[in-house]
Amino acid sequence: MAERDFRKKRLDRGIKARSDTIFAVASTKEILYLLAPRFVPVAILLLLPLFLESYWNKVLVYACIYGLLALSWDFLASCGLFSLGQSLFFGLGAYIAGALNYYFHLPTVVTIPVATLAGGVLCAALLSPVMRLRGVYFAMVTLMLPLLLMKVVETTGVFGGTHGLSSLAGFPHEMLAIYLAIIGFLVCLFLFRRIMNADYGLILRAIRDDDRSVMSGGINIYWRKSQALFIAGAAGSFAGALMTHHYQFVGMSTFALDYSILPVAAVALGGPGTFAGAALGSMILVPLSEALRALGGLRIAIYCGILIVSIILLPEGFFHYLARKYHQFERIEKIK
Amino acid sequence: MEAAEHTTKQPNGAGDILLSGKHLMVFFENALALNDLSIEVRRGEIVAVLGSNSAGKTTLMNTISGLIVDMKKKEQRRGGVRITLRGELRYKGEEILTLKPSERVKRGIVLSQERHPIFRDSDVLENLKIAGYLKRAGNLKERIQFVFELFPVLKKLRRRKAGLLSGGEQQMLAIGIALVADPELMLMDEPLLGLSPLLQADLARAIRDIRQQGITVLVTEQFARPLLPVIDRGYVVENGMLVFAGTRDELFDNPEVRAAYLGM
Amino acid sequence: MSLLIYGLINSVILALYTVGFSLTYGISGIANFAHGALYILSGFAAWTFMNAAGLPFWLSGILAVLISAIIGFVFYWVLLLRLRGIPLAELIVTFAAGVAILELLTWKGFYGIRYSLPVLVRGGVEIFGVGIDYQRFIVLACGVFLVVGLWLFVHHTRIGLAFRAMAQNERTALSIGIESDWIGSLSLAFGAALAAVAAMVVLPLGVMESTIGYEVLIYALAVAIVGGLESTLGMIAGSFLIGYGQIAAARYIGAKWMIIVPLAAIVFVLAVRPSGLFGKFKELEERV
Amino acid sequence: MTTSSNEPILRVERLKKNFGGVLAVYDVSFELKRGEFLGIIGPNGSGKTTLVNLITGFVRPSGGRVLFKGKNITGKMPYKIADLGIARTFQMVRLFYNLPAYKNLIIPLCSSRVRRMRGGKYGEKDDEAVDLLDDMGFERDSYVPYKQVGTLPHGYLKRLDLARAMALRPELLILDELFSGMSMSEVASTLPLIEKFNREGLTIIMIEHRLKELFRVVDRVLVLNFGEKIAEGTPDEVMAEDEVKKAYLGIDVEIPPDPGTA
Amino acid sequence: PAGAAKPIVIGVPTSLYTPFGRDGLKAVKLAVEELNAKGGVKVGSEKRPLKVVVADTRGGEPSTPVHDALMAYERLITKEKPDAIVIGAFRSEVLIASMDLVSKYKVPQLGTIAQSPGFQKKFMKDPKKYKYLFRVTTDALVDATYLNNTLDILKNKYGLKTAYFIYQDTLWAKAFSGLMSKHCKKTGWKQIGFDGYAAGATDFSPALTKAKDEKADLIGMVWDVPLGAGVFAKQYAAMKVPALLIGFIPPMASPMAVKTVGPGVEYAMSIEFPVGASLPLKKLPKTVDFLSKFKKKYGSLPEAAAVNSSAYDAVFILAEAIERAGTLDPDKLVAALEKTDYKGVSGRIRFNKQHIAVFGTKDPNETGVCVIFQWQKDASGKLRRVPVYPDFLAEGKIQLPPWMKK
Ligand SMILES: Nc1ncnc2c1ncn2[C@@H]1O[C@H](COP(=O)(O)OP(=O)(O)OP(=O)(O)O)[C@@H](O)[C@H]1O
Ligand SMILES: Nc1ncnc2c1ncn2[C@@H]1O[C@H](COP(=O)(O)OP(=O)(O)OP(=O)(O)O)[C@@H](O)[C@H]1O
Ligand SMILES: [Mg+2]
Ligand SMILES: [Mg+2]
Repeated sequence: MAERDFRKKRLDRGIKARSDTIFAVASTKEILYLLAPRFVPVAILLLLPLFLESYWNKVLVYACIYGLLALSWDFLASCGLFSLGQSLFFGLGAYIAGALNYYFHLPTVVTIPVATLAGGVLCAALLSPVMRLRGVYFAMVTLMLPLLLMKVVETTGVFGGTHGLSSLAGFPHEMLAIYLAIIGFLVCLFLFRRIMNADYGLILRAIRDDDRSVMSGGINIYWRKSQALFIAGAAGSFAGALMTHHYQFVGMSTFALDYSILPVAAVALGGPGTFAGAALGSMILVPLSEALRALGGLRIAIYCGILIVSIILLPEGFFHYLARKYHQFERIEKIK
Repeated sequence: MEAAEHTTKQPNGAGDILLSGKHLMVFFENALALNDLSIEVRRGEIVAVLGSNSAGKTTLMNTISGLIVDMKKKEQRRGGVRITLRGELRYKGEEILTLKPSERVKRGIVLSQERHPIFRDSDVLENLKIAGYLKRAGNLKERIQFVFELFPVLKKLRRRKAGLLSGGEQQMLAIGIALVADPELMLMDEPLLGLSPLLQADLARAIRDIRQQGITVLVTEQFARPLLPVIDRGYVVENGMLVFAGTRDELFDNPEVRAAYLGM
Repeated sequence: MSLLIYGLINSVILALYTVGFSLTYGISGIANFAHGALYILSGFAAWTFMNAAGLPFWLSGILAVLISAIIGFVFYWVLLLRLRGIPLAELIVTFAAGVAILELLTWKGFYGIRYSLPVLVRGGVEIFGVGIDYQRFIVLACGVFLVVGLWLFVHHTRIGLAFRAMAQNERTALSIGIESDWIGSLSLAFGAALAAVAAMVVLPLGVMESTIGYEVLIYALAVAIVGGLESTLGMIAGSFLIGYGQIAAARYIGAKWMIIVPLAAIVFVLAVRPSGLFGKFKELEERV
Repeated sequence: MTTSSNEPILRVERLKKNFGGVLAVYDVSFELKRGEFLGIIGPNGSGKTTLVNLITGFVRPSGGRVLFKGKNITGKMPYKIADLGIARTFQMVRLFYNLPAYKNLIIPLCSSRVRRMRGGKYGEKDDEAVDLLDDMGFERDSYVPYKQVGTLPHGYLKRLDLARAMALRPELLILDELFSGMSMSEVASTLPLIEKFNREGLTIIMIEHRLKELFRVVDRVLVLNFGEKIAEGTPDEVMAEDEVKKAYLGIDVEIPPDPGTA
Repeated sequence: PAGAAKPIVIGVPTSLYTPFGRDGLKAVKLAVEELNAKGGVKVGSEKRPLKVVVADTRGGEPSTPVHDALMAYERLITKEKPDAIVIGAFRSEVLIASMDLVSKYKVPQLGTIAQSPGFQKKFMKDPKKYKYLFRVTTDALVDATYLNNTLDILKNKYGLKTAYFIYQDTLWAKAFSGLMSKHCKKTGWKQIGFDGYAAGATDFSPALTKAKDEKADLIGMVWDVPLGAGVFAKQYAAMKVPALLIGFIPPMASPMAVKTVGPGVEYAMSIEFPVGASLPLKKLPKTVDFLSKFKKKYGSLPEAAAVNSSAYDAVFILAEAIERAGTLDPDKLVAALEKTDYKGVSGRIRFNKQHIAVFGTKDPNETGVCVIFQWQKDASGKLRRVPVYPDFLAEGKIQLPPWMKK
């Protein structure tokens, strides 16, 4: 009976309550409280390449690439477009950059920006006929589209067919690639967060919740969705273009399922809706996957196992959990 | 507080205590949705719970029907809002506060939820058939027939997908579903919502018919005039607390209740 | 003529791939991305029973179906219970579970050219000048049986109706006494069992290897979506469209277009009819 | 009714809609003058909501035309129609449950219509939204405008929905069962608001089952039954018609008390 | 003691998912074991043992990310620091993409699986840069020559006239079967089709019906992914197409074919490239020796009828080159490798200018060789693989199925 009279109570930390209204920030402690979770990870990420050996730097690039894809996924998801086809964005960017370099010998300073923009436009154009779809249906179409393009490349043999295009221009220095990836990743992260918190993002989120209702507010949801597709597509294409030049190779496997599923897994692990979750997720997943490489054959199975266990234990996602622990505490309270 | 202890004089014909809730408390995280609420329903009665918006009517219904147990479980699994339940809830003398909804349906407590959540993708007839899940064949046909008699419109619409029905039609169906599930204690959460005046009156009559079949009814409303003629007793809930309890006449005579819940 | 017959067979195979997936999805709203993995897993399970334990094929087959069903059941209670209602997590977890199964199989060496299940009856006949082996007849019969059976089951049995109820509105289902977790886990078990049954009749047509798992998943998704996710009729239509489309493409355009057809069909059908050929989802969703 | 000097703001001509075999709206025509307040009543399933959906573009008509300010808007996309100045509320409220109440108003405030009406500029949207809510009776200093919609009581949502429709600065406002699910006191406080809008020149169509309140405000009533218009006129005229009584009656029907309990 | 010496590390980055990769690895381990039993390999004056480290580049399907395979490659090279690499990538695109990587880190590589002609092309673009790369196995050109010669025999001696070709739609297989198709056209066969199927195809009825309707005498097929090949093999057997099957179809070439495909394999003909991959040849004792060792160690013959003997040979070629070079320095090792002249299981191996092992059809003492075999019933009625071409390896004659004799 005794324990029935008690219950756990969740409360915001005092410092959060105070610093929520940003004008009231007074002490350095409060400023630190607000800024630390943002700046410490960024600083770590920026300094890390200087201390890592070349192989782990490659892994870091990989993590940023997946991070970009995860961010782009999360961005689309924020406006109700659940995609299972990040590899479409990735592959388009990769192929555009690769083809520009291979056939026209354009340098990376041209191919990467062009691939980013053209990739975004192309993604929006390709997906605009199916923008009306919602939920699973959109997910499935996006899942199929890259597979379709992959088969098209395989069947028609364009862009080198199954062999792909190799010996493309690389980056003059390893560090350039690394910092390009990291900075692209960070810019996306903070840009997306900013967009989503602005009125523009508000509308996107509202479209996710109830597009009929948004329409009744006189907003052209299809145009907005196309814009969202462009933004997400550009982020994904940037990742693809970067990868192409980093490995000096592009092939049909850039449309592979891995590039679609892994980012989603990263978001599921980190927690959707905040971008920080997506970023965190990919920063956990990719290095984990590489660390497991030493295990050989069982690697993927163990990797999946870890993924499953962590999602089951924290269905809300790492980030949400951490954020809650950071901002709130619990205490036992007696019920009157 | 006093109101909670206050037992009204029993209208004739009412039987033993079917359901009694004592000191019910429900927290959604730190918000108190039901605050020390006590309620009692006797067999064969029609009892109304009146309250304005967010008074806690739905929470009370969910607590009695057990849906809240399920909500609690789900929220817990994914670390969402924490729901805390306290108090005592007895049905035919048995403590049921933590019982699963399906167990409660087996014991005869069936809820018709507010704002008509029906099985959108099935047609009307199938909706009613599904409702007979716990009833082995037998009188399923009869019960469906009863619902059709109650709401002749539904019979006409029986082949239409439920999700395409109009708001009012869906409301009728929602009530029909609960009826087919063969309740002993029928909980109705805002059944009048969206019904035309004609149908509101019909429903009030129907509730009386239902009682005649031996079903006890607990119904919530914000605007109770159409129901007034048929109820025996009523409770008034505000902010999760009981503020008034009384027979129909007592409710009718109380000027505040009249103004707030009867529109007179 | 052979186009007609083999198109039919191909369609039925696709329907068999899909039946389990769409059952599970239709009931509990869980897109079981481990479907393909369960399919091939049961194939290997049957192979193991036959070759390691020396059981006859029919017995191994039944055991494999049972095992698959149990795995599906366990999936629900172990993996999905805490994640119900978070589609993203559900999807990733089932997919990860599927990949884990496939990888484990591969790691165990179930990859290569030595694995195949025997056909029930060897040989074949010629109909209208088209040679068909008996196994393909079995596939045909089994497909028809399962699809019809499924429809009857879902629409005319108590559990079937409860399944449908769960699929549509869990809260209301609860309030009329349907146990959501029980039904949910049954749905996974049923879906997994159906995947296994399909495996038992379809796999003997070729050899087995773990990557078939992905293939089956993609086909199942394709069919389910083209048809509309929640309708049996849609599933049939979807498999026919893609099944015949493939064979016709192989015949008239070039065999390598075979795989492109289902993918293109999905994109096309959805662009034109956003909820699949027979899906009512959209219409319902847009009712304001 | 038709006066050339006073061009109707909305004209519905022989509007039809059938869903498969179901005739939801059949051959409905009516006109609405600027500033008029029209009530639509009818039994459940008589096609009221469908009629609204037809006008606002959520459903494509199978026949007939809708003219808004003389312009044909039949079959246009909902956002285009909203952009022209027709705002609506929904029978089952459709708001954004994860957003704070005032943020819900930002969405219409972001539309190009509002920008046009403000002379090509957006204002301080947050302030504007809070102002609007203040007008609607959700006081600026109370917690309500800042609270998540999902945690607000249902009656508030209905009013919020109204506020959202008003944020679009419409010329025609369509209310679909605004009062259902509102408590007496809320109805009492909302009704004058609507009247005020109407006095200020807003044209309003209101669907309602709560006749007593409806009849207090409307100029004219249209009665639908089985998708057809069966009557039109002032409330008194309409209620006097037999057909209406038969289909819809039951205003204030008193049920004789149950002999068992009385 | 030899144990104290620092081992020579041999890296094996390959697709362990494919039977080719798995069996190849087994062959490499077998060779290493043999060498270590003899005390290892002499580097300068010191005998050093060999050690194998493996990196899995995952699946053989074109849809497995190349980047991931390259990561595995790079990790192997930078972490394990192998002195040389054998086997190498399975998929052509991975091989080609990895060429830059391998030459960047200067690790000599003896590739034994991927056969793409893209290798030569890329090699010739910058022979200096890519000099670390060698290929120890055949390529499509050689394989096709064997089959073409067999086609000639079938036409001239057995009177077959109509041919139909099916290939798995990848560059390698298309090039391979294209060579056969071209040859047929040149030599007066009637060709009724040349169709590509996707690697994962699950139904071949269109092809088989076509072959049947248009009365093909021969179906030529090239396919390296087991999946589609298995369906084809079974469907071919089930549909009773009266045409002789010839080409490269792993499930039908494998020693386990009788079990997987069933009695339908009778009369099917296949190439094994190079010799000794899974079929012991009486006339080449080395193949018998290698395969019996293999069977003894692993319990059964290799599954895949291709490239295993190359992997085995590659280790010995490497060991020999190291001993000749007397050092593990990559550039010196490459120079020594270029001078390889080694008589191994698959014949005599020398490298040409493009670092490709020379294969021919004439004499195993001059070049590496392949073999064509047919599934035939022996006296006891058991199905066996009988080498039928070239003559210096043949143990029997080609048999036509009874239903084809007119
Ligand atoms: N799932 C939930 N999470 C958090 N708070 C909730 C939840 N459900 C109800 N509440 C809170 O509990 C209180 C009572 O709500 P309840 O829905 O029971 O009221 P109601 O009387 O049914 O009102 P209505 O007329 O709107 O139906 C409200 O303050 C509400 O905000
Ligand atoms: N998309 C649809 N498909 C099929 N039938 C429909 C569809 N939408 C509406 N209906 C039918 O059309 C009729 C009119 O529906 P509507 O929603 O307009 O009624 P209503 O007058 O608003 O009723 P209520 O007062 O109950 O809200 C109903 O019988 C309904 O079942
Ligand atoms: Mg309520
Ligand atoms: Mg309506």
